[in-house]
Amino acid sequence: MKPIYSSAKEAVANIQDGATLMVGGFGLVGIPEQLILALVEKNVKELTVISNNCGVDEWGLGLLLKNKQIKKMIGSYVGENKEFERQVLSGEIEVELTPQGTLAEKIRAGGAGIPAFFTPAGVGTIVAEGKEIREFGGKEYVLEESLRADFALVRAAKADKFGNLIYNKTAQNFNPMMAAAGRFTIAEVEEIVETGDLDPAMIHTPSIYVQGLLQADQEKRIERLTLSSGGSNPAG
Amino acid sequence: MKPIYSSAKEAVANIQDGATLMVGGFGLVGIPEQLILALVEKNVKELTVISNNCGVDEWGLGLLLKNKQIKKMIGSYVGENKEFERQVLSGEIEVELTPQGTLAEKIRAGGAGIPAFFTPAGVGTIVAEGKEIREFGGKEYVLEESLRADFALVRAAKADKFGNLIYNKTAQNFNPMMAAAGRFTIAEVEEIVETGDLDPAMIHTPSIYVQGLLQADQEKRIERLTLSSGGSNPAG
Amino acid sequence: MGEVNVRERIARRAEKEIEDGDYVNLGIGMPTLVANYISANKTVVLQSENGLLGIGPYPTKDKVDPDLINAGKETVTSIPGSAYFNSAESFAMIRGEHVDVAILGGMEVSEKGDLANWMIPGKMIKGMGGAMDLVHGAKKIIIIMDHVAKDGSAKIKKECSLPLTGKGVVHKIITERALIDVTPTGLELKEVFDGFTIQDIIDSTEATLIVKDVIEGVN
Amino acid sequence: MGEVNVRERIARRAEKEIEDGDYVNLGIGMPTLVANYISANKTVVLQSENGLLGIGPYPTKDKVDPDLINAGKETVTSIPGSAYFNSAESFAMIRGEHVDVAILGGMEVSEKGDLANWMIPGKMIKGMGGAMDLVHGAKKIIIIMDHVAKDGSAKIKKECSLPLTGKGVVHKIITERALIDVTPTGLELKEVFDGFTIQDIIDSTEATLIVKDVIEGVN
Repeated sequence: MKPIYSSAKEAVANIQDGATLMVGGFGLVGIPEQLILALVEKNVKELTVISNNCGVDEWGLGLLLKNKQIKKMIGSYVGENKEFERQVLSGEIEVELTPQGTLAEKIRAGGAGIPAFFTPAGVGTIVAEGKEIREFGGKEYVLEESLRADFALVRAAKADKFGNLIYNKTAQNFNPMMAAAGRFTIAEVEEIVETGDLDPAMIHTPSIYVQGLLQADQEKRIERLTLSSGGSNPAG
Repeated sequence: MKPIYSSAKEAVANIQDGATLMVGGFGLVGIPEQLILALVEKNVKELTVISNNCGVDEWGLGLLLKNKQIKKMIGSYVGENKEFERQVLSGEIEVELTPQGTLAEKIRAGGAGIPAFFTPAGVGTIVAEGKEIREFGGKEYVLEESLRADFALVRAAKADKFGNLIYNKTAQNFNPMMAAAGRFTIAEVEEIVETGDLDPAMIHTPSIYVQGLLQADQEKRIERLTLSSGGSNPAG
Repeated sequence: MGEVNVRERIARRAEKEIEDGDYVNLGIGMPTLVANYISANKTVVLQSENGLLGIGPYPTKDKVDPDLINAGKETVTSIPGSAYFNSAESFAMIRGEHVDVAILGGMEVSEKGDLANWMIPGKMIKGMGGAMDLVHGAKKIIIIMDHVAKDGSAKIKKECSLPLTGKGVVHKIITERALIDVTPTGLELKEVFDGFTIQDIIDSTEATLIVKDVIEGVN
Repeated sequence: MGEVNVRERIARRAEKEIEDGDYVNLGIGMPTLVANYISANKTVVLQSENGLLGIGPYPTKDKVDPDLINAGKETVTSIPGSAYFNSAESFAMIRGEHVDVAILGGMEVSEKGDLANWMIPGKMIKGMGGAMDLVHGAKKIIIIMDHVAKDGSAKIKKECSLPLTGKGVVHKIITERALIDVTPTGLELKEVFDGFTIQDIIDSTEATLIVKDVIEGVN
């Protein structure tokens, strides 16, 4: 029922210069790898990107950054990327840093038709500067507005042909809210199954939020491999 | 890890007169049947009840109503109940009617630490009277405040001993948000399984929201039996 | 025209507003009947605000699950490709403009597209249920109702006299007599159904109607 | 006292603030180490703000799943009874005061419990991640950090000089030298650790300390 693209190139064909994109993932986990590569290939410019992080220097959104395709980045933590630092310091990129929970809720609100909400995060800090502060029950909250995007690029483990999605473990992260907040949502999935093969009680993203599907293998690069024995970190 | 009560009576032992309760369910589907019966038995009074509906005359919250235990009802539709009508007309019960989506979102916000949000539902109607109206993107929205409760009584199909919950089909409805918004959440479940027996990717209500468990068989009364052949309704 | 024919005509005409691939919410009562007339050539997914995307037919006796109902509290089934979710997610779906079409019943509609369909002063107030959310969410809001009240008085009025469900929310009105679009300049009569004349519609409608390109004799 | 011992002492003392049955969020860096010292007598469920309740140990090589990481982006496992969810749900959990304890790192804490732990002016701003949400959500916010900066200057100050993460949010400070409670009347010195005197703590703390019932020689 939903278009299944034959290539990542075809999937991103309608994304033009100046578009606002939401891109799923936390770190490198749950990022739509192949759609990002296709955007690099397409060399679409002046993008506003809403994503928790901005990839690393050689993978994920870091590739768009390196190729100078991002005009503005909205995220919560962008510290894994030297090129990002260079572009910020040289004024080549505009950055809007948002507390992670506020970012998640702004996106959730966008998809849910809630234009604004009050949250405690950021009250009394530079995040709340210029924003309305109001007291409820003796505690101060800041008014935050919702986010939507022209396109949401998400990654899931499985989709059926209706477009229902199921995510793997912590690869869920921002993907479900972005699927809902994108005006046109493209899901890059590891496997497309027949409609009816997924348990309706176990759907993470109902098909109504998905406008197109791409089946693609995933590299799933690991940012910090930590092992319980022989690993570099003492925890565990 | 979570207390498993030996009876519904024990489960509701700490609920006192004047408490605010959230009670899951849509119509008679997904209601915590045995916990409601135990509240009738306990004859706790002056309750504020937050629930989408108020049962029918002989089942669900209708039983609390009949027993005059409810001081105030917050819901979206209370039309299935003659005793409700009588108590409203005689001024015995206070009613706050809220659009269903606003009710769901007020409860979700309560559990999520969001004290207030803007929504379009009710703008220009009596629902918005006395409330703040604000324009975002050329459309008007009304400010609605969140709801919390002293206790949430929910019903699920399965729980593990940690308190993770899985609901059956449309018996999910208001239960997950209420589980989060209740300061003390009691889950009435059809089956309690060992910790580790539920797929962590398929949990509807994570254990952090649940404070106590009751295993109980369910009558699951049907409000409107409609069948595809021989039924009273032409649809299907 | 008998009651059944009236309802069938309205439901059949409303069905034509649904496109292949649409996600649709059908209100309780007459709107539910529209499901019976959905063309086999269209894939249409019905949303139920109590937490189901993909309502199926009513169940046979052996398939009844008390935990599976629609927003009208009727036992139903679900189709392959359906999904269950909670009420907050369901109304996020509705409020966030993801549902393509909502077909709802109406008591009164005004010239500006105001809708009244939830309470009659002096009668017991049962509640608005999901109606106030639905009218703000779906991309296209279609009101289906009898053209006039039982006493013959107009239901399509200059201003609603009943308490509103939503202000300026209706896109289209379908009755057993006509199809009327709500436009920025007012109500535009688009179709007059077989058995009625343009004048009949004007006479039975209190609101001013724009009459430009009307298709008559629609069946 | 070596770096490892300092970190271990702080982590061990912080662990004592966690009760059986608690849901706990451990920040990135030193707080993550607390997990290593959780008593076998306690059932503690660790929350990771990227969408996991029930973090397990780091995986052995054959158990690595690239899709399973903690908020520090390290590969982890999950325990029986764990649950995965999306980021909005994760922060609903945090913001809604469901997490019992959050243990976070700090750069500066003020007399009123203000916390600065996310940016140093003049240096590249990497972002606050989930810290600003966490400090408003958990029922108990414990800051663990070195008592003084590398240049010997105080980190527990009258007012924070760095940009704040949250205002009036800290409940308890644990360093390698002392445990300090944030109370409505000010910072109260509760414990002085082995190797330090009350005077040492007062001297290395810019903020005024309330000294009433102090336990000394804690190890």
